[in-house]
Amino acid sequence: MTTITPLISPETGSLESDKAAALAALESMLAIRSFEEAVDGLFARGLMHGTMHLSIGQEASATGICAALKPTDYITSTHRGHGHCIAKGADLTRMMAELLAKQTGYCRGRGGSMHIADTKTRNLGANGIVAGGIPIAAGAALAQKMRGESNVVVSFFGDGATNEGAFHEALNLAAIWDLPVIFVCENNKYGMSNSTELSMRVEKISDRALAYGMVGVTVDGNDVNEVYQAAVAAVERARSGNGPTLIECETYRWKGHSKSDKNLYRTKEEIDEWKAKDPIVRFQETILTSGLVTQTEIEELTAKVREATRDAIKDASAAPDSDPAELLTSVFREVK
Amino acid sequence: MTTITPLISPETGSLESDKAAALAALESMLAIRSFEEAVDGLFARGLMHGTMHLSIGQEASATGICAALKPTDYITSTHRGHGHCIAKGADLTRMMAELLAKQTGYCRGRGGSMHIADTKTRNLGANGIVAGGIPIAAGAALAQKMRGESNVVVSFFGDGATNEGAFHEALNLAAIWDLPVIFVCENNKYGMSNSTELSMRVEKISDRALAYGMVGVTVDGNDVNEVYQAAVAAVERARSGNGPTLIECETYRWKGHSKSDKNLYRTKEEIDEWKAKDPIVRFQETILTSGLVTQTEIEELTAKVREATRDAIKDASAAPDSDPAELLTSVFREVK
Amino acid sequence: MTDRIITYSEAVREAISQAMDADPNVFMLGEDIGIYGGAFGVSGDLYHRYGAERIRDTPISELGIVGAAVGAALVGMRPIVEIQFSDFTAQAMDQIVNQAAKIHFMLGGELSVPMVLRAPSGSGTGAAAQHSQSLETWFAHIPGLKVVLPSNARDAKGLLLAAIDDPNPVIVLEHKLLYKTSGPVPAEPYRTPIGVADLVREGKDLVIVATGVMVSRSVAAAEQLSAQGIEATVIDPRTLSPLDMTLINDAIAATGRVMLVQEAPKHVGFMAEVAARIAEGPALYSLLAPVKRLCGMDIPIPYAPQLEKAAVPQLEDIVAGAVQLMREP
Amino acid sequence: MTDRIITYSEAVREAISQAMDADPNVFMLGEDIGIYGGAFGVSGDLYHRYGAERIRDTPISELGIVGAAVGAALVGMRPIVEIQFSDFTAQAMDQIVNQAAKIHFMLGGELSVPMVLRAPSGSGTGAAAQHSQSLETWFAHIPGLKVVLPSNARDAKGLLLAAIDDPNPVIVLEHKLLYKTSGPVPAEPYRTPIGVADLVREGKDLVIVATGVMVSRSVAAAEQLSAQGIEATVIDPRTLSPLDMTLINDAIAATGRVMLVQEAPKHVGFMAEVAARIAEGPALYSLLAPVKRLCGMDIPIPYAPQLEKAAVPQLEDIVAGAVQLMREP
Ligand SMILES: Cc1ncc(C[n+]2csc(CCOP(=O)(O)OP(=O)(O)O)c2C)c(N)n1
Ligand SMILES: Cc1ncc(C[n+]2csc(CCOP(=O)(O)OP(=O)(O)O)c2C)c(N)n1
Ligand SMILES: [Mg+2]
Ligand SMILES: [Mg+2]
Repeated sequence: MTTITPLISPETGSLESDKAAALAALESMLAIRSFEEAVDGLFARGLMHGTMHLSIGQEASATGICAALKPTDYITSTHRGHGHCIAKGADLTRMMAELLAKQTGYCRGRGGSMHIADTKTRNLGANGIVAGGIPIAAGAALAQKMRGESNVVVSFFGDGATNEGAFHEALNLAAIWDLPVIFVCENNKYGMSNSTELSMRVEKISDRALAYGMVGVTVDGNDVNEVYQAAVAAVERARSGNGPTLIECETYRWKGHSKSDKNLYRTKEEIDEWKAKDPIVRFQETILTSGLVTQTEIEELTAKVREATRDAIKDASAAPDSDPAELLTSVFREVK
Repeated sequence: MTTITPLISPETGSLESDKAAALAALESMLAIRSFEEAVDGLFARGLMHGTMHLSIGQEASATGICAALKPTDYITSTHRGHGHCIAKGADLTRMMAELLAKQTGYCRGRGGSMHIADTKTRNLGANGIVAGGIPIAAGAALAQKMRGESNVVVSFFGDGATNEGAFHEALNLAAIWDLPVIFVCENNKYGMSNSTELSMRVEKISDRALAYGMVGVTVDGNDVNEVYQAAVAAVERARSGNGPTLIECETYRWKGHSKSDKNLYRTKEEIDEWKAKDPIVRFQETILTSGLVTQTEIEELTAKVREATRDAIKDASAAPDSDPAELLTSVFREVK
Repeated sequence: MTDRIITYSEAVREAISQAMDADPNVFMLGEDIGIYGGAFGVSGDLYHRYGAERIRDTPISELGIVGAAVGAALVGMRPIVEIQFSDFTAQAMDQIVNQAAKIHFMLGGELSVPMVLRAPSGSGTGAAAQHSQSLETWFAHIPGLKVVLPSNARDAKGLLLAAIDDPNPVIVLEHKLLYKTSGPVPAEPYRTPIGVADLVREGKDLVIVATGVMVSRSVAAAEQLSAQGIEATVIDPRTLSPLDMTLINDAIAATGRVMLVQEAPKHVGFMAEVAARIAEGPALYSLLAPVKRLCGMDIPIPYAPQLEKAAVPQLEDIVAGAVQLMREP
Repeated sequence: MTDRIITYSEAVREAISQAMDADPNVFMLGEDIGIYGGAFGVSGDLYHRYGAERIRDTPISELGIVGAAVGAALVGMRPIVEIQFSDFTAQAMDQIVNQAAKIHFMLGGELSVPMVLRAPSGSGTGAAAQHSQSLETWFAHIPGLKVVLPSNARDAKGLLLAAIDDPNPVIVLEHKLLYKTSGPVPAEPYRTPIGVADLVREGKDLVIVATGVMVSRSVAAAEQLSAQGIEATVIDPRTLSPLDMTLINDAIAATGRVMLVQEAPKHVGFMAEVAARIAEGPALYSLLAPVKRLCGMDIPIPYAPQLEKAAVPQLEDIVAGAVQLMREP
């Protein structure tokens, strides 16, 4: 088991003014980066199977949002879900084991990257279907409301997902029923190769909230504290029964869409421009400059997550492969 | 064959200041009313089969929109489609024959009320699927654009349809591709029993256009001239390559949703209030008061459409029943 | 158990109400199920008894509401979704097939989706091609879904209670023409096990396997056949997935002749599976005549009453089919 | 005709390009088919050759784009929709099934929908349960749709050109694992008729009927079986709807043994129809052994490579199945 320090929602209301919270947020972002760089490497060396969607460059949105959540709050995630999973507190070893198709993986090797779920941290699962998790999140939120629970549900999805009918229907249901759900659109400018300029005619994706009478906000998705603060407001709205929020996080993925992407649809300049807005570097600079943390502390954290990643790979690799003999189990849950 | 006088789009820009146009619009509304009252009667007397969705009370939207169209423009329609069909110029006899399950009906008795299409008047068809015609309209409009045709496409649908994913996806496609299509939402306050207050949280359905960067307008759907003028503006926008428009026509259906409706979800007062806003009576009063038409002319028109309806029933009833022996034809179109 | 004669609709409603009384996690969602009482009147007065929270009227958003049911089920609720006509499951196939059916397996057994999706199926009401389909084949083919087709009031209640108890997604296709039919139904809650076929009638000459509305039609045909000296066994699989072949195989062994009757179009339909299971043995060896399928025509359902009737097997077709089968080979 | 060895992908692309050259009404729409060249590289350079209007990149909106294709087809265009993975047809089922399939019939023959929907199908790439299904059964069961599964480069071109010519909606399910396989393909445009099966290999001992990627796998198995003295006929139906049983029936008459191989889960799958047609005769009378189906397991497709392989028939399973069938009864 390899987990990182749980995220903290500080009383100060800012990740930039509470040391423990800042360090936890940084650790989360570093862990996501480190885990995904490792995955990228394993893939390149032919040690990993299937396909993989990396969120390198987008670490601030997963982290900023999850920092505003309680452990009992739920999330639904996407094909690009490693970050959400880690930020919600998943075990890196079980994640890595899943990607390596091991019996000890989150899905016993049946799901792979696109289907990791973690009941313990209330991650209801990544999803291979664009927008597939959005109605599911609305339903989980409906359940919270019907049961009088104070939990909220966060649904992560991309810009491309907002063109699917599932997005529309789910947001409408959440709006009319005042569901405690937060719709988080990670707008990384592209749905695979299709730019938001080509795929929609709105200035901001948060404007789509207008069609549901819902609050919509757009934040700098590479500023973890700005994301966090928008999430706190949305969580507060949701928990107090005032319904859903659509948060648009403007961000960028550094890597191709998946393993087979030749990046023909965007320029090197654009990629470089966004790399210069690295959410991790920015946050480090902010909290270093303000004196909240020291360079040594950052170096220690960096070393810590690297080691955690190495441990995850080592432990996962040593685990048994998933077993074909079990294939007929868990097709259905046993009827009691 | 029983057709009514084709609608006219007057140079004056108003249905209230051109006599021929006013009379044609009135004839259209009267014909819709008369046809549907006849259908209601046939149904009540057990002479008609299946189910039926009547648009009595909504005649102004079908008529006002179609008055702004050329014969070569297309429409897609809905389960509540008799009005659209008549306003676009269909043959009442073939319509009635279809409802009476006759071989001479528009669909050879295979489609019934929910599937009447009329290639001659470019009505691409009613649709039993809520929102089913909306993406189809976008596609027909795409074809016009790709071929450099100047035709526009109108898609009629109800308030309830705007909660379907199909609405969302179709409007988005139309917006990004600047398609020559006009989305006409006949907001009659209910999708079956579900009121717009319960099914959505927007003030006006036309606000949903904001999610697509599209122009949206709301008009008094019981004012045929106001509908017409909004349609003229939208058609002009579409034909000149400036893209789609969402027009919301606020109106009301007097009858139940379909034959089995007990009207439990709305009050008699509400129904009466809307009956007082009868689009036909209002238009008649306007054009009578202004002196554009005489009482005698209105009475003549009323008699004319009643006779047309009677003829349609008589001729349709005399036609042969649709023939089971033909069932295996036209499942596929012959490959040439 | 006290049996009353109640309608199929009432039986469904009673099952829902007993499940709601027993478990606060059970709730219903769907279009016009509230004050309207359901397009086919199935939810009836439940809205007045349980309120708008638990008998939850939804906008026209099949994909959204099935998705919401999946989400609610994942966190422990027991949603019952009503889709107004089974044809509109087409709108929700992603959530049914790519989500509900696969989540338990795909997540290695981590979560499950105890959801029931009920929908009226079939033709006979003059509603034409988009409101009259029999789509059970789609669902039966998808691993991870259970599929039941109750053919009478008793099973409508028992199978639905079993479906609500089931920790997996269960598709319950009710037949429109059956809603107003009546039969004896115990008042107490009871479960009709999912995956067990029903021997509806016994006869020595041939076996008729039928589903949905074709079951009672086949029984009626069997009565007429009996008058002609032909005694038919009638078997209702009740559950299409998982499918219980035991009764069917035994009955074929006893009679040597089998006719498979379904309303859905023949081509690649559910009864093809039954025929295939027979052809794979052991029943194959007892056949005295080829397997006979009597199915809906491979056409969309037409509107006109005489066309609609011609499109799917009627009583006289079943009788004629059986007589012909008795003459083979 | 000049045959070149080109890939299945290239063959598909060539068909599209020849159809586009011949008819300005032909155009393509789908996700990432433009500058990206398609998720599986099928559209490749077409975007550069025909431009953004005719190789039309769409937002992620399967229902919307299939609906747009239906609408364009209704007014005389010849759209070819690419759905990125056939699993996402679930999103568009309403437009495929309730609209495209039924319009011609439902409107009494008034309008038709000359649309082609292409989608990559099947497992083998480690993409797991939501990206690996074989859903041909859904479409084959729906009257009004034609369904083709090209199993090699030559048919990929010929069937697609026939599909584009066809005035009806045609679903073309291409197999992901075949895209990079090569074979001889004539350079000129040609049509492989829809509804005609292909005799891929002749042998006197048993018949293997296979679809999609199972065709080449069955031929490879037949080679191995030949080394063991067993000679198999291999038949590829190519078109699932309408289905041509002539070759299959004849081959069964000649050999008495038949094995049906598909990747899709067995239960209520396409091969059940083939088995049912056999059980309905005349082939039934020639059977020396029960019909054998060798199909995908009735489970979602798992991610891990060894699990994914175990879930669907492999070369050695086909060989073993044939050997076993030769020993029956
Ligand atoms: C319903 C569906 N359509 C298409 C795809 C293929 N696909 C996977 S990810 C993706 C792009 C998604 O874009 P976006 O929502 O912006 O998320 P991002 O990948 O940028 O994180 C596409 C088209 C899919 N998985 N599901
Ligand atoms: C996809 C789908 N869902 C549900 C239905 C059942 N249904 C038919 S009409 C209707 C109400 C439609 O409301 P609206 O769009 O406002 O049109 P109106 O009937 O008011 O004209 C419903 C729920 C359907 N035909 N199709
Ligand atoms: Mg994106
Ligand atoms: Mg309405």
